[in-house]
Amino acid sequence: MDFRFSDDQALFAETVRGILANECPPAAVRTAWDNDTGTIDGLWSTLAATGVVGKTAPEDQAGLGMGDVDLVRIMEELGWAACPEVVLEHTAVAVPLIAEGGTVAQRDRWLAPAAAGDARLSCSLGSDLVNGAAQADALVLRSGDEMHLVPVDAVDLTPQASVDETRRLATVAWEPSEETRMDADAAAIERAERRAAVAAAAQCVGIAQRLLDFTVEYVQERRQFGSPVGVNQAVKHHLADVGKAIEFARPMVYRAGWSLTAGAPDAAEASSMAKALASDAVDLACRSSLQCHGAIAYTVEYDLQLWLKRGWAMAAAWGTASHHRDLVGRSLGV
Amino acid sequence: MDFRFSDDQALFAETVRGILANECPPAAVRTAWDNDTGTIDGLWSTLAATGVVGKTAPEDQAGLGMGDVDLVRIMEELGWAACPEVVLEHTAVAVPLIAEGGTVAQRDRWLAPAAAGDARLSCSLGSDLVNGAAQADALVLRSGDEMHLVPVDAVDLTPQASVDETRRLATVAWEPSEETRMDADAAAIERAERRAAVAAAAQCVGIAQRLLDFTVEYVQERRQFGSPVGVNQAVKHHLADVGKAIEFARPMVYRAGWSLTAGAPDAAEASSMAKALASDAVDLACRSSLQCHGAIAYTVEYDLQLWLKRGWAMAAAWGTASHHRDLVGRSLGV
Amino acid sequence: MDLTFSATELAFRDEIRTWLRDNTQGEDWAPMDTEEGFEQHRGWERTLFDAGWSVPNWPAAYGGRECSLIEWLVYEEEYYLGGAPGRVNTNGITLLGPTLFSFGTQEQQDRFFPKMASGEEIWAQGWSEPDSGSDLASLKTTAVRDGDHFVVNGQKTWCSRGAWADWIFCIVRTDPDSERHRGLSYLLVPADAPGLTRRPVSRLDGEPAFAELFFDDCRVAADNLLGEEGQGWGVAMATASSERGLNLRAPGRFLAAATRLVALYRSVLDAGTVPDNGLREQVIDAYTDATAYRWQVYRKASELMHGGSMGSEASYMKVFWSELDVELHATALRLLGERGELSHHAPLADGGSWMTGYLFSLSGPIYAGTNEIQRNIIAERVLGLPRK
Amino acid sequence: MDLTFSATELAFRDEIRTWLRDNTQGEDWAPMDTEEGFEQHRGWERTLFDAGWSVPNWPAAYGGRECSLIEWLVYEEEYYLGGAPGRVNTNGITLLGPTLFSFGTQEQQDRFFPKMASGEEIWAQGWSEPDSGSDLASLKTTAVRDGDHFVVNGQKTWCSRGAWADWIFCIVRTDPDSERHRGLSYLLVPADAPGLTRRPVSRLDGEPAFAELFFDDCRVAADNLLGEEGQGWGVAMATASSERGLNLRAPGRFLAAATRLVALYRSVLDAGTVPDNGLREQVIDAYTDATAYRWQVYRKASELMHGGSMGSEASYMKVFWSELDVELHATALRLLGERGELSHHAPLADGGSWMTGYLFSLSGPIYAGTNEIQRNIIAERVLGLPRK
Repeated sequence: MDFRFSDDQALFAETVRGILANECPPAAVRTAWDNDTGTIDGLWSTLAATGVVGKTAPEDQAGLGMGDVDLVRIMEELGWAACPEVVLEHTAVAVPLIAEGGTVAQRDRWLAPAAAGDARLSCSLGSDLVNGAAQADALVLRSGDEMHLVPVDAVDLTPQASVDETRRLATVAWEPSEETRMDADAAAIERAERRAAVAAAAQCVGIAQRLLDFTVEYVQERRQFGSPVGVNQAVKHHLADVGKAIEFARPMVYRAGWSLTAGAPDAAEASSMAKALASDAVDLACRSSLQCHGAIAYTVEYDLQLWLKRGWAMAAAWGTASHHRDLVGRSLGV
Repeated sequence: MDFRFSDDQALFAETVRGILANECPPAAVRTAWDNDTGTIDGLWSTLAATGVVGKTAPEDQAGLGMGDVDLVRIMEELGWAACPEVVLEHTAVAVPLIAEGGTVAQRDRWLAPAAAGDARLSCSLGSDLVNGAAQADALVLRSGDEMHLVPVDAVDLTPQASVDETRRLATVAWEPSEETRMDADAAAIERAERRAAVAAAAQCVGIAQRLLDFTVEYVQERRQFGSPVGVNQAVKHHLADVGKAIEFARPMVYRAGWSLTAGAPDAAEASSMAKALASDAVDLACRSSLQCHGAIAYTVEYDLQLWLKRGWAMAAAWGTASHHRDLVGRSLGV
Repeated sequence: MDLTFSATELAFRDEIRTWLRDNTQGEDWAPMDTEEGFEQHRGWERTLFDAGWSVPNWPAAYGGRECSLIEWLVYEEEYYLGGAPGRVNTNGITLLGPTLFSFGTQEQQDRFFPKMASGEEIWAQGWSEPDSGSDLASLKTTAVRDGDHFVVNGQKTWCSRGAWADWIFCIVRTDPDSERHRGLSYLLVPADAPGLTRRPVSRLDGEPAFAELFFDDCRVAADNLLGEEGQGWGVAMATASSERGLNLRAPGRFLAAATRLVALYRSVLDAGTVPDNGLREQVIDAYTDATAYRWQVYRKASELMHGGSMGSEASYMKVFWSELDVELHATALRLLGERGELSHHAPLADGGSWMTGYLFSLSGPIYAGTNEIQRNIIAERVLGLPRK
Repeated sequence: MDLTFSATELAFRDEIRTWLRDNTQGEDWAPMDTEEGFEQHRGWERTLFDAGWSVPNWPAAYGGRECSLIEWLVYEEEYYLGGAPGRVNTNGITLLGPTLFSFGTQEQQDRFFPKMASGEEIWAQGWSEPDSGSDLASLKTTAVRDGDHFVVNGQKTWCSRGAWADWIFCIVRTDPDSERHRGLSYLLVPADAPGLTRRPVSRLDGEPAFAELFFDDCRVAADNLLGEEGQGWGVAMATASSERGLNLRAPGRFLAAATRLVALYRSVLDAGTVPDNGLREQVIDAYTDATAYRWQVYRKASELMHGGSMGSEASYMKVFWSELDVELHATALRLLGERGELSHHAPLADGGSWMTGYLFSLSGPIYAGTNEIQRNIIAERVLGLPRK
């Protein structure tokens, strides 16, 4: 039993953090709010070149062949930076599902380009809403008990605005066919659901941490009544509670990532616990960081809103806390 | 629409407060913890002489013929003083139910003595536990859809210790018979349940208020780090939240009492809302008053415990907040 | 205690209910804080005014019908349950209005009230400054007397509805050497005053609902001083604790929202998408709290109508309604699951977005004194805890 | 990261599990804080000690088996899941123990550890005074050097297990002219020292679990000073933040309680008495939080085993486990409905009362530094917010 990340895992996360500091500062995230794609110019390529995009693809398909435990720290960093690229949908969900449950033709067609970042994938495992669908080359979609891999030119998209305008959601009209059908069985689909939950939970933890960092800095600087706002015990306790929520969501996320990769028996329960705790943590972080800022944060001009809105979106995406608590309850037999 | 109590109602409550200040101080409540009866010597007689005990009995049976709206302020005072007498069971529940649903023989036998305080009644509307059963002359008990009025010498009692040792609970073994059966129909039983909920809610509000009063006084006096404990914003906010919970439970309790007396269509919903809010208020008051006191309140020597334990008991008695929320949900159709 | 509505109160309820039913059909309402929506809502103010429903509790001379406080609460309940649009002149009618009644001269009242009631003049509040939020008394905008004018210099911010309002009620420092609460005055400033520049600022929902105001030797007639020069703090505080002010916010809005929430829960339940946990309780809690708020407000109104007053206890009200509103909307988002993130621009959101309502609700615990400050007030002034 | 238990760890788990199964059958346990229960639990300490399970993480020389921190966590999980009785010498083993390892002389360690491990000497903590609770540094009990003894005068209170303990570890003021954190010393006091009088004080559950200690020219040998004279504050703070101290409370207790809560929910559900709202979510939350606490503790233990340290972050742990414990028991009471008020003396409570557990849990947010103080520590020392 050793809960520490390996040096390789830690180093990779540091590398991603450095890339995002350069290529995904708040001003760049704002370009993704306003442009046609919801993405930052060049960032996808950089992430592909670094190995982030292809991290989960099989090694014989130009990938790094890694698992969820290798992704969690990266996902945290993507959340911390409010990175708008569809790494979650592509790397954490679509690629592993194709690797595991794609037909031979689908694997041959998509895995190598996806690993290299030349093809971009998005997916839904049951939700009405697909993020970044219009920018993807193909979509992994669900039809009842089946999964399908559908080129984007074979679907009709209706844009659905998110509170977070970098999230280019759409509802998708499409026809399942023998050609699009994947071999993924129920177990593979369930594993994909868990992967999505853990990756989303890790992003929530990163977003929550950034909201906390942002707010700690603000309340140290902002003065009212002759003192920094942060001297008030109410502010201290709000932020201590945010810190606590993050502090206890994080190891649960790591455990869930490890359990998925290791195929441990608690993988389902742990991934739902992780998303429930992480959704709640980011929800609390949103509310408390806004409250501790006051009116300044209630505008689109102030950068906090980029994380607030990402936070609200990711708290809901891939299952709300309520949904995942329900799954935990089922696994407990209640 | 006028939400103010009448002068008579207000005066009566003040009178009761005065009586309790004299005859039910903490030292007297402690005697009820330790003695055989769980009651305070002479207090029942005083309350009977003042008209509290017979307040709800019909005027032709030596009572005052009043309704729930006349009781709520009195119940608050009983809670505030941690009065251990079974006024709730006797006056708020048993007497009105006998008046409404007793046979002629039962009414003739019991109402006048009960109104005068010469007979003491307790009751259960479905709970396993009857408070003050051993000290009662007769018990109103439920058997399926029927209510029965049973002389206490016809039942077997098994004492069940409450966290509040003035509450002498017992489980009751007894045989329903034609002789004990009352005429009360389902609607009468339901009204009794609402009366019990509102009276218990009013007691909860009174208990919560006392816990708050007690704690406000303590944190003004207790000094740590060179200042009164009450200067800490965390203490301020704990107690502000207790005050808020009481402030918004109280008018709901009053409304519910009025609706029961007036037969208003919201009587069922309002009484369950009242008990849910009041149970939550007293529960919060218990927790926050203990926390703001610290270790001193964690002993039986310090008087706060008398209200803490009454508070925990009354939060549960006559329906927990969860139970009453469920009833509210049913009336909302959810 | 008699909680029966009187025949007069019931007739009043019927009248407003009928009028609303007949006058709120069919129109699509643009968001109030867009240029188009602002003018559309101004028109609705006029419609209300013409029917005598803009300011029902005001004197008849200013377009009201002198209804009682209880009737005003009935009006608000009907207004929100009827789904009528938001009031673009709320800041004028409910914040400035009571203050103008208390402190305004006859001339000022005659000048401002009719146009406030009809929507001809929409008001915004200019109190906060970049460095003066919770700590309002630290404000720096100055107004120096120059003959029959004041010359105003400084900057105001978070001025709700300030982008298109016609008038702004401001607190300014008329004694430049004064500190804190002293030397402040309450000044009514026309939005077209020379030297006043406005910059719209987009709220969290993207609508330009705020403005920043820049005063650069802006000249304002001295007639527009409300109350005595140098007494502005007292005038401002009267606004904040007025019985008809923000703190006695009518329960109608929350009851209407709670009713919508119950309907949402039922529809989600029917669709089979709601997990069997916590959410039912949260829906019940929201409805219960809205009901408790309702009776609390009627209780306070009864006391106020019979000589009572509400001082610091108003802070209980503000904390309660604002947190109820946040919880209620948060529950709706949980019920919506993955659709919860949709903005009102999304076709699936069906034109009305709970997320937009949630964003709006989140301003409640911040404005008009943060809830942290309200809880301090409760502890210190209601419960009597020591300040230091 | 490798969260597989090693073969050694698994063998360790099997060994303690088997031993507990074979040694915890059939005995009825009186409450620990009664005279009878205290001695019964002392006997259990001896049973553990004889089998090498009293202090498994200690050196073999003192009766331990030098297990790793991870193994100690495994031990604690098995201990609580196996339903073994509470440890009457916890204050000695987990609070004084680590401090004695850090600051004790070889003679002191040899003198005290074996009897602490075997239960021959049960320890209590004598820190708080009537006027010094949260503000421990204001304590007034003095200890004046007189040759090879200290003469102690003053009063201690809230001394858990103090009524029957054999030894008490105290903080006293050895420099009578000193103030606050200076001039304090850490002194080990035998309960039978002349001039020490004990008065049992009943805890909220009615058991005499506390004592007040009155020192009246009480003479204590100077050999019993732990650490340097005048350095008592530093020694005491080391106790509080020790990695094996109270703040790294093992998750076993909460996992066991959460498992019991899930079973209670199922039984209540089967009986059809649980309303279909909030309670299921609360049960799930309790189990989830206990699990999250588990992994957090394993994570911290991994860091500590590899050179990491835990300073102020320990406050996160204390706030989390103590509030989890309160919520978990409060949920159980809600599930029990009207039976929730029963004490463990009630036949219907079936020998074990959730109310008793609730009362116990309520001490968690108070002792060892209130949770308000822990949150201040988190904000100021972990997050870096300004103190003033």
